[in-house]
Amino acid sequence: MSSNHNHAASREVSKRHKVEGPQKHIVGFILSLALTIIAFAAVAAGEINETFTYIILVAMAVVQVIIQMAFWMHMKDRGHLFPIIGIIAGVFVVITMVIMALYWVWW
Amino acid sequence: MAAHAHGHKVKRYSGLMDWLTTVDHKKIGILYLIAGLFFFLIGGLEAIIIRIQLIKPMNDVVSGSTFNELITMHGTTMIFLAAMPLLFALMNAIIPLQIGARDVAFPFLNSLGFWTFFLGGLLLNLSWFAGTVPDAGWTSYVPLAGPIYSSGHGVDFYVIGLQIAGIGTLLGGINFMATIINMRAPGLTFMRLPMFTWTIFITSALIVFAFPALTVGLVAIMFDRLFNANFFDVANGGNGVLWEHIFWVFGHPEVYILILPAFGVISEVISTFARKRLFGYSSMVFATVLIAFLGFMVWAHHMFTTGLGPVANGLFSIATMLIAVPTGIKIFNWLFTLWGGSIRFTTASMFAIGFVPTFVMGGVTGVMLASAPADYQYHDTYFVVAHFHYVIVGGLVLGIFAGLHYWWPKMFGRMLNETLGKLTFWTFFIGFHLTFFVQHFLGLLGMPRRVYTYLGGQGFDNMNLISTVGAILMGIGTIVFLLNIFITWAKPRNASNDPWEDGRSLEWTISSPAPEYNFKQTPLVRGYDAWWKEKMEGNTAMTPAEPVGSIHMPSPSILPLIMSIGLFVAGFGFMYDKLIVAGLGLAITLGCMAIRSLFDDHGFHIEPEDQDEGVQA
Amino acid sequence: MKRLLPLLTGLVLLLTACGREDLSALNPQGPVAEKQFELMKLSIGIMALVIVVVFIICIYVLIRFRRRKGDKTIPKQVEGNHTLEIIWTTIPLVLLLVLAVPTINNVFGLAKDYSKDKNAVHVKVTAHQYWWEFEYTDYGITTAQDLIVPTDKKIAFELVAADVKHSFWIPAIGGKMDTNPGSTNRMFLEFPKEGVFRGKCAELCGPSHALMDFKAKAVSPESFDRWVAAMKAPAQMPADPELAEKFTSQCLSCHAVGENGGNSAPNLTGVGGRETVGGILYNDEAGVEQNIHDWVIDPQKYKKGAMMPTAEDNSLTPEEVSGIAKYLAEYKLDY
Amino acid sequence: MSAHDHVEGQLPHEPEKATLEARNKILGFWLFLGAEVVLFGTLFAAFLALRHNIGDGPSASELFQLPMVFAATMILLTSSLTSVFAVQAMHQHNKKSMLTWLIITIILGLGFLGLEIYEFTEYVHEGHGFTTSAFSSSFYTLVGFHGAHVAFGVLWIALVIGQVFKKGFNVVTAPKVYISAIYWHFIDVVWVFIFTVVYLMGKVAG
Repeated sequence: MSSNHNHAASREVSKRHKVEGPQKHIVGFILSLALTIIAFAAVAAGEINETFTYIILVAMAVVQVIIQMAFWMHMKDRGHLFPIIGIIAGVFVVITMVIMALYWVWW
Repeated sequence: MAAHAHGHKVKRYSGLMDWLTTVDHKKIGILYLIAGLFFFLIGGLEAIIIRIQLIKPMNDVVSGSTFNELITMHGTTMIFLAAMPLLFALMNAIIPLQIGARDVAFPFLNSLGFWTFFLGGLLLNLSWFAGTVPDAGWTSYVPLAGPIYSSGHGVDFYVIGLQIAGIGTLLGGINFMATIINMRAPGLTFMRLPMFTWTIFITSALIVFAFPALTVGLVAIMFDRLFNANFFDVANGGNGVLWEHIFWVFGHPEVYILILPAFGVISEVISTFARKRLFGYSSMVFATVLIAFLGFMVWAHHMFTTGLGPVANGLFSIATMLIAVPTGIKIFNWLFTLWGGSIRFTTASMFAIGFVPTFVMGGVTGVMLASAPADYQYHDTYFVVAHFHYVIVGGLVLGIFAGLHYWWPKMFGRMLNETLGKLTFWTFFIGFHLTFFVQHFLGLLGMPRRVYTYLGGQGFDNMNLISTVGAILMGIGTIVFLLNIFITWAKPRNASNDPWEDGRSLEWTISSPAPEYNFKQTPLVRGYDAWWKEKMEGNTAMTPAEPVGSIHMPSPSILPLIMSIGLFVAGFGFMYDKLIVAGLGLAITLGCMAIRSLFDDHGFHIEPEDQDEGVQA
Repeated sequence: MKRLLPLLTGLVLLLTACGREDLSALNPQGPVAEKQFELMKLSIGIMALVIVVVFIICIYVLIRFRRRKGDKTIPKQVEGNHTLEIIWTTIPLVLLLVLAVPTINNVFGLAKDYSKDKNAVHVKVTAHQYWWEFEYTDYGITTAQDLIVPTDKKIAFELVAADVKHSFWIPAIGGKMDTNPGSTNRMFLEFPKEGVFRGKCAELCGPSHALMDFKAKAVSPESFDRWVAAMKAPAQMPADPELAEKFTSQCLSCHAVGENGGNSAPNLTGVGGRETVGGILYNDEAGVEQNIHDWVIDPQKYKKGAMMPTAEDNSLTPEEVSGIAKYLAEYKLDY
Repeated sequence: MSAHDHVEGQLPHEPEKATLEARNKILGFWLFLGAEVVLFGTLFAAFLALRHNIGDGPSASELFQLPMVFAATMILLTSSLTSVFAVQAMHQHNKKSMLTWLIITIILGLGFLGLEIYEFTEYVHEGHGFTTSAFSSSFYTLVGFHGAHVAFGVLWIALVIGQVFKKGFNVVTAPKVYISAIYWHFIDVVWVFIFTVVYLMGKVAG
């Protein structure tokens, strides 16, 4: 799709350029869609054990978010060390807080 | 210095307008310094009144309600409006110079950060004039701070003032993280960063990840107070303990936000005046990162008596104690930096050396407090008051004094008077220990904190008197410091590039004060202690990493001030339930954001021929 | 040396004057406070050791390595020393371990739940702005301000707050526990020695937080039983029927004596025998009748923010105030 | 996509990272997102702590309708895809295609907002007002904060579109497109957790 790019830019650019095509994003979209549908279906079915449903839901959400961040937000690209550190640090703080909220309610 | 002519169509201001529109990190640093000192004096005055009220049993200088207002405003002002801005002053004045940068990553945001902080702080302190002052403690525990038990506007001032000031702090944190990551001079790798830059980097990260929690907490309490939400209203399913958690999830990292920069200052000052490389640099970096990391997992040690149960109390006890290890590493590294050195006693180094044992005393009481069962006795007594003043005043404020005396010539081109400086040190230092040492025992003998008075004959009387005397001595020390500023202000600006002669990092390679563009040519860094390394090899200047050329500068802008005023107005609108005013204020702010986005700032250039006259304050 | 002096004076202070027996956490009068005091002594010991080491190194360094005038020599630029760094990482870890073990033991030891224990006395503490309500759930009696406990049993507390957060603290007997609105905290204390101990509120709760004191009075088991019986006995009302009527209409709408009255203000059964009026006016100083009289005239004068109206607002004449003060002062329980 | 109209022939492949200023902005924005993670995390924590305290109001499972949530999810997910297409078009220097995708993104964003407003009014009719209970307060605060982010994003992207029209597509406007797209994805990422934790788990909890 993008290989017919006749720009005078350096070869290096066109090399990296190849990686980016709509296919990748559409794959990401279909994956996200599938994960979302699984999550909704798991709830709509309503037959499954409650704890197990929670696990499915959280797993689907986490996988979907990782896919979106890696592909759509370009986090898998080079030069994203500090963004990754930043997001992980934020997630770390959030996990401690969420554990706090749950622990303190259920204990 | 007056704006000079050049071929670019950029408006440059002078006088007051220059200060209101500046995006120069050095000037913003000075603005932070002035604002920080201003609020420091207000907070100090509140402290003196508190101590005078407690000078003897059943004193009645102020009433219980006024006393609660004083302690609330003293705590809030000192932490958010004095300590943090003074740190931001040092950060702004020094970090870009230490990393060989011409400015911070976001000069506009830097200015915005200052003005939101300042107007937020102003809003908070206007409560004294509005006659309804926040009085639920700086922690604002609900339900006392909720709409039922604080029905006036007092706590609203706290909530909205901190919310606005918090925006500024968050922007500052992001700015300095980005600056340190992206703007380092060539060759200045992370493991060559001066210790002060490292601590500011970590502090900024703590700001970025801790302040949003406060933002949400304040939003929740604001919704409860202004829009009848039920976050903390027990009758409707809310829970007050949630506020405690949210507050301390922010509040504990906040303590490290305050103390880490002081660690950085002390490292720089001790190393300079011992004429010796910082001992165990890499373990210092590691310890800093570890303290920051652990800092997020210990918040519940402020809540041992809340009733979280033995499992939580046990875990948080252990986690808290662990922090003593990296802190201990730092203490011994400082001592061994001094060991074998050639120690010169200047005001800055005396503050730094005084810091070490004082901070150790504050640190060990911290470990004592970490032991939950013993904390059932210490909690919310004067023991805790003594502990955190040892850490914050004995740690942070001594660090700030050390930093100010040390970098004063770099900020203003003048040396502070050493005799007055040493007088400041001794009065402040002795006053400090007098004030707070006895408070440990007051707490153990059964005196709770935040009491506006106490009955006689309980064994509290003498120690409270000693404490008050000490507080007055600290006040005198502060006044001497101000005198020093005024007296030296009249002196000529004659500080050399490296006025202490033993400077080690890049800020000492350029003139004092630094020119507008900091570095005529970006320096090439060849190792840790870049400037010291060059000096030892007999060089008189850094190797430049680029030829002399035209220097790009950001344009000044009044928008940050207007945006902050917008938030200020919106704050009052929300507080007094005039949603139109609130909407107008927010519209001003958002409108300025749009203007900033629409009209790109192309900045201007300082051409090589203009660069030598570009020196300015 | 200058810095060492306050420390030494402090240590001396610690060893000699430990404060009032009925108030100080350094002078424990019960096993809970004793355990906490043990832990304090251990941690103070460890920390004093750390401080001494740091001070010695610090002073030595400052004397030994001060720069002579005009000294231009450059000291050796040491990068670090792994052995030293390992030493000052390990030793603190060991010291912390020494402190951590008893800490964990006591965290769980002091959290033992006696709320189901038949041998314990169960007291439900409700903190109000600015007074303490003590309900003895085993006996169905309620008192205020003076907590009466037997010396032979564990006291299992249930702690709640009626309005804002407070904290229940009797330093000489044991550490504090917060009273949260909307949820119950539990703790236990033991009072092996007879005596009166001072209790305090340790969480900012409003303008009169400083005045929210109470007393814990430990009495012999027999005496405690007599007290319970006296509390359960029918209430004494003022002898003068007019005064009794006034007292019922104006005071018992909030207060209670025995089985009569409301529960939104401190229970007054046997108030004449209490240690203080309002928690802060000591009866052994001005006398209980005078204290009650002063208090009823204008409670706000002594405790700002107290809910009780002045005598005037309560439409009590000076004679009625004196009558009520006399009646209440003489209302003592025999135990 | 095949019709490439190269507006600025001299642009590098990743025009959003051409200048130091732009790289600073992107990094700074990521750090801001790190802070936003904590912001939303705290809101989630508050919601999780209070979600069972429904007082007199309806419970989560009585209230939520999965079809509506599913529709909102699909809209936002698709808008995230269209915004990534916009960035891709930008990397190909295809200004027209980039603008088209951005406009579609905005329209989808508005659709999401409309649905959310409709949803909230429905809830209020069913007795689930902001002040009903701790559950309702924390629900509206969390979901409302997200909605406010969507609204801000719509305004922002509109402003960026206007600038690209006016100033052209260059190294100044490119980072704006890129950053607003990152922001938009982030909103979608937050929504993934909202529909999982708030709606689906609320439905399961009964």
